Amino acid sequence: MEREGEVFTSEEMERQRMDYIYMVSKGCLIISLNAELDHHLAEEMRHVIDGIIDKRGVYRIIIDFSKIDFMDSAGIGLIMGRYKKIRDYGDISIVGANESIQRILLISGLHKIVHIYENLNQAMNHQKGGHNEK
Amino acid sequence: MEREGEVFTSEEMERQRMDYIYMVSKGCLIISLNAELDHHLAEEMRHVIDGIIDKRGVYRIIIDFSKIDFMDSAGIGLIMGRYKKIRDYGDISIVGANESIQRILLISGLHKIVHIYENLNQAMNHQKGGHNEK
Amino acid sequence: MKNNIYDNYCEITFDSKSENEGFARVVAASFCTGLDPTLEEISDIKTAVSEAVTNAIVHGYNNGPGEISMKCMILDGIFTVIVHDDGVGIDNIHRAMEPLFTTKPEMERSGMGFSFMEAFMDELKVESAKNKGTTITMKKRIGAQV
Amino acid sequence: MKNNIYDNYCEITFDSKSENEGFARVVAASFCTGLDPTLEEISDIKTAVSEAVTNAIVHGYNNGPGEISMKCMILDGIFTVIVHDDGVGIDNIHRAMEPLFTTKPEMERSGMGFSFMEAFMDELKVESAKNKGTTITMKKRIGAQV
Ligand SMILES: Nc1ncnc2c1ncn2[C@@H]1O[C@H](COP(=O)(O)OP(=O)(O)O)[C@@H](O)[C@H]1O
Ligand SMILES: Nc1ncnc2c1ncn2[C@@H]1O[C@H](COP(=O)(O)OP(=O)(O)O)[C@@H](O)[C@H]1O
Repeated sequence: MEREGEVFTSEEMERQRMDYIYMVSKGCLIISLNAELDHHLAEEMRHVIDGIIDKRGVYRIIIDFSKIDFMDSAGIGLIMGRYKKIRDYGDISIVGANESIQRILLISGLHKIVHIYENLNQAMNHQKGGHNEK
Repeated sequence: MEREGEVFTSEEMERQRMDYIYMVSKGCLIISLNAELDHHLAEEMRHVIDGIIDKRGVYRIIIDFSKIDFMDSAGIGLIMGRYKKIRDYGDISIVGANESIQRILLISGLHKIVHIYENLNQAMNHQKGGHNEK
Repeated sequence: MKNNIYDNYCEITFDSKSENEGFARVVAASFCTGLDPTLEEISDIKTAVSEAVTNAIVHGYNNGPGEISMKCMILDGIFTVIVHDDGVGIDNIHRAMEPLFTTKPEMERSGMGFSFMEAFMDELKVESAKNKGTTITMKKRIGAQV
Repeated sequence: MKNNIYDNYCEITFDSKSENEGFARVVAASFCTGLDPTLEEISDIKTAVSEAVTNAIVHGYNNGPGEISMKCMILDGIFTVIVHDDGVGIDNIHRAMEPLFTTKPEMERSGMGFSFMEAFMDELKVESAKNKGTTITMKKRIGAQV
């Protein structure tokens, strides 16, 4: 049985705790980044994330950038890849992006396909709102 | 006339603001470090400090390490040099040293000749106490 | 190489491993601190260096073993960084530099690397030929707003 | 040099300038992050590297121009750093390594550099001869407490 807000603590996850943490709750995957999002981290994350999406029926992804201040084009690739995977039935939100990460989102055009919120609370509330409207 | 707690704002000081700030008040020189105390910074500081000691009749020096987490043997040299200069009539206090800086003070034996306080307040109070006792 | 020209100079070689991408960013950013860069300038440099070094690892050496060199220099407030690999090289530089062009879509490369290098630095030069390795030279004035 | 031996390897050369002392510390500390060092281990490495690089600048090149090289490598959890200068060299290594011995008291050198390198690293090797430059090799196991 799935507990709400369950945090994965398998060995694999413990090992990666330094770089990112994730949490799945009611079809929503929240990823909190602790390390700069570059090609090195993106490679590490994408298979893990795709596994979760498939196994747990995730249709909303929220990526929390509030603890990091760097992302390069590999981060764009990571987000685009997940977007292509779930766009037909879900969406992606980005929260806590600082100025330079926002600039990257803007230049890449990613701001047009993901939702951008100031913080996790706003993103969660908005998603609840979305649910109710349906 | 000297105002209490006067902060130097000459051009020279402005330029160095990033690395350290100092303040002279009633014969007490408080130096607040903002950059790692190595040979590079020590060289920059020592002539400035000695100039102040001579011109302003400083007999107590308090060095605040609370904003930095690194010092090497050049920092020991800097403190020793000032100690030799004022030991006959004054003293040196170190405040806010983290664990690794405390270790450096210990290994070098410097803890035996300088006063060590947790924070600036403690050092100031203690000095007032010392004054009253005299 | 002895430096008689630049205000400051460093040259570093490191293994072509993705864990060194962050290392290269730190080296370049930290080398610039003497110029008193703004947070934005540091971020620009980190992004550009990250793109160039990642390309050397992913494309130049195809994620296999290899050696990457990075030279950093400062002259009159201008920061120059040269990233070099001895990898497969670029066939058609003009096409490679087009926005969104990538030869590795299956690796989720976005094709934005060169666009970012151009956007965040003042100058970008790409020298490469098939099997001749690749050299990326980028320049940026630091503290230009003063 | 191609690295076929180490888990990770880097080699850096930089100008003999006191502003590069902090840079060298950052390079060494940042190179180690892959080993997941504790804050204390990072601090130890920064101190030891700072002492060796400062000595190259102050003693090796007498605060004049010159080039310093630093090699960092990681093998089986052991970090090795080699700092080299082509400066004046050390006449009497044994005496130089004595605690509190310094040839530059007028520059407020404390003579504690080698003592710190020994205290904070697991191994220290000094190779030098008059006018032959100096090579300092230091090793430290990272994550030993696990
Ligand atoms: N160092 C390199 N060695 C070989 N090919 C390269 C190198 N850098 C770039 N390329 C080629 O140029 C293309 C575009 O690069 P870039 O704009 O950075 O996008 P991306 O890295 O996302 O593919 C790459 O897909 C690759 O074919
Ligand atoms: N790289 C070097 N080149 C030449 N001489 C050196 C070098 N490193 C150390 N020495 C000599 O060894 C002495 C002791 O070094 P050290 O213990 O670091 O103390 P300090 O640097 O404070 O003098 C120095 O005073 C100097 O004479």
